[in-house]
Amino acid sequence: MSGNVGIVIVSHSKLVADGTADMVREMVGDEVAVAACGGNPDGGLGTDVAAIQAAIDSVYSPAGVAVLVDLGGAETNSEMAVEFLDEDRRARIAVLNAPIVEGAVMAATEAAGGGSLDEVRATAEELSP
Amino acid sequence: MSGNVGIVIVSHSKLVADGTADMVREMVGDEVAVAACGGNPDGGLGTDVAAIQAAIDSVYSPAGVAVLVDLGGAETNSEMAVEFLDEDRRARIAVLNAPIVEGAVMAATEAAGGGSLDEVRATAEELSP
Amino acid sequence: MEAEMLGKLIDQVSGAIRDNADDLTKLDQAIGDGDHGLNMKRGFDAVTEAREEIIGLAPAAALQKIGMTLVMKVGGASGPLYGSLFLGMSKVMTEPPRTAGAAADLLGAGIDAVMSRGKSTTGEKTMLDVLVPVRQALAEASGLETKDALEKLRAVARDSAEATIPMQATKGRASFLGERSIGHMDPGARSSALMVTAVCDALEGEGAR
Amino acid sequence: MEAEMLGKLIDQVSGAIRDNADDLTKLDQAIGDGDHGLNMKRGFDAVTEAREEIIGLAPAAALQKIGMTLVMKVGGASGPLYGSLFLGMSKVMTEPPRTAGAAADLLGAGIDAVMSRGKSTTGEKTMLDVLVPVRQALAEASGLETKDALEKLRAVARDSAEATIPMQATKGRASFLGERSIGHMDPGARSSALMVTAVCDALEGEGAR
Ligand SMILES: Nc1ncnc2c1ncn2[C@@H]1O[C@H](COP(=O)(O)OP(=O)(O)O)[C@@H](O)[C@H]1O
Ligand SMILES: Nc1ncnc2c1ncn2[C@@H]1O[C@H](COP(=O)(O)OP(=O)(O)O)[C@@H](O)[C@H]1O
Ligand SMILES: [Mg+2]
Ligand SMILES: [Mg+2]
Ligand SMILES: [Mg+2]
Ligand SMILES: [Mg+2]
Repeated sequence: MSGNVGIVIVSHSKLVADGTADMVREMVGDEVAVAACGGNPDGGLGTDVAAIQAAIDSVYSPAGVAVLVDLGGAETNSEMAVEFLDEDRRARIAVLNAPIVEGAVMAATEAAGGGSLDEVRATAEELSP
Repeated sequence: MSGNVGIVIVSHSKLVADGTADMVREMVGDEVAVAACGGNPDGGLGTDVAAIQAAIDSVYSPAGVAVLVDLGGAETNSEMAVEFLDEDRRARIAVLNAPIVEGAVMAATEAAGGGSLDEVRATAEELSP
Repeated sequence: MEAEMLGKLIDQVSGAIRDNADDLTKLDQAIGDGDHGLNMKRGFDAVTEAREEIIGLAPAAALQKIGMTLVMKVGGASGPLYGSLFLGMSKVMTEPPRTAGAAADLLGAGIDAVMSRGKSTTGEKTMLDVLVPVRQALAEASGLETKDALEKLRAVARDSAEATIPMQATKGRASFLGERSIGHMDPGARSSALMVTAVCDALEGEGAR
Repeated sequence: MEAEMLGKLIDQVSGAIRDNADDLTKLDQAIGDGDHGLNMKRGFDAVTEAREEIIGLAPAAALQKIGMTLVMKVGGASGPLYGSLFLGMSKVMTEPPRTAGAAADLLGAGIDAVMSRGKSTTGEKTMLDVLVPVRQALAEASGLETKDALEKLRAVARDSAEATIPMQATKGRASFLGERSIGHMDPGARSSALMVTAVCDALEGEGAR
């Protein structure tokens, strides 16, 4: 499991993030480390940079981490969180341009097969134009 | 509100469906009727044709209904549900080929602006390749 | 007599699904989300619950009730697909088929419904890779003794399910795995083989053709 | 003296955001998700909470602390963007700017950080459509009396925010509305104008240039 790319799901909604993680786990079991976070620092709709950082750290391995986001703010906050990581980790994190739910399932499936971070990214990003 | 296209969100996960509906409502308030359903008839991950039918009925208006789905089974079950509707309603329901979360927000935004079902569909489907 | 046969078919198929649910789930864990056994059991438990009602119905209505029950209860992609199989058969059913050829035509109508619901065909590593060869074998069985025909159908069902192992999935969740779907039996192909075998077992010794 | 000025700036800006949070939220309801007021208030309430710590810091560290607080607390796209504005300024800040030109350079460093964080530029109906003209006005203010310069900056901020009304949004949530984003002031442009005005109000009569 620690040999596989990890998955972080960052939604504006905690429900969406948690439910997407459930769907991912149903598909890949514990072959892939998955962390979900959603909601602003007050728990309302939005995202939380500190929570994103913690989620990335919780699934980090040298294989890398693919971060799935929903809308603008989730992407910007995730990119910000990545910049706060140590430099050697930063290059091993990819914020994907892919739909959050469908992309997370595809990314995790590819990761479960031992795909590299680039392969995971490419597979998920095929879902976006 | 009843003049606008309605939105139905059909996910394998009840959490994803409900959270997506929250995100949609934050964006369009009550200008667009939104219904969410997720989970199989036992409440596990999956979809439920009867629940999908009920969700479509609950937001139906002659302006039509856009149905957002996540993965295969959600699409097939939604198409099945549409076929069980009265013939005159059937032509006014579109199961969209768009990512569920991002597509729902875009579709609802277009619907809130008074877009037709075809316009709502086109806007959301731009998010898929 | 007809009702009795129908009851026997329901019991045999439902029993086969129930007895093999764990196996179906394991197959789906390998190349899917691991719910196919649960889904099929949910569906056929509901069919079993409606058994008395179903066996009182005319053949077309019975097939329709079974199809609708699967559609409504399964909860996965296999629900509308197997549901469509029965609904498609119900649409052309007038009386129970008395020849292998008539049975092939009946199954063919169901298969057409699956294909149009699933936007799918053979070679995609799905239930169709069992259902279509079984229909073909039925169409070619008219010259055989009942016992031999049933034996043949069971063998075709089993072999066709096995033949999905080297296939790469291009429909359903298993397609997400790309090449990694190769090397595993498709769960829906397996459940189709189980159902075909169960039907053959029920017909065995009934003199049905 | 420096700490006192910094405290005054924090109070003035936070107060302006707090007093106008409902207005910002209303603007965001029209072309976004209606949280900009809440987001900004959450951010500046946290800055206010850290006020005593911040005013004890050297200028660069103070800007960094404000930026990080906004990044961590705002929760919307405006968080990392306004956060980057302050972090970008903090990176070039050695001592508080004593001329309009120095202030323009400082703000320019912040704007560069916003642009690279947001992958955005002017004309896209965002905060940048206020920040960039304000920087320009600062750069051109070196000949003016302080009072006149501040008056000018407030007018540019207000007018630039107004000028976002006829724009079509191509960044952020408002871009989802396409042409329907036309006819409304951008909430981030409005919050930028509020902040610029609040800074001018704090500097008024302080003899700062
Ligand atoms: N488009 C399709 N056409 C035909 N059969 C399909 C299709 N999609 C999936 N299947 C069949 O359904 C099976 C999976 O069923 P199940 O696990 O119950 O549903 P889900 O994939 O929604 O979890 C597959 O093994 C395959 O045989
Ligand atoms: N890419 C971007 N570049 C610059 N400013 C942006 C960008 N995206 C959004 N904004 C600004 O952020 C404001 C919205 O902030 P806010 O409502 O707090 O966040 P969110 O859109 O995540 O709800 C917009 O009005 C706009 O001024
Ligand atoms: Mg399954
Ligand atoms: Mg499933
Ligand atoms: Mg907003
Ligand atoms: Mg927001």
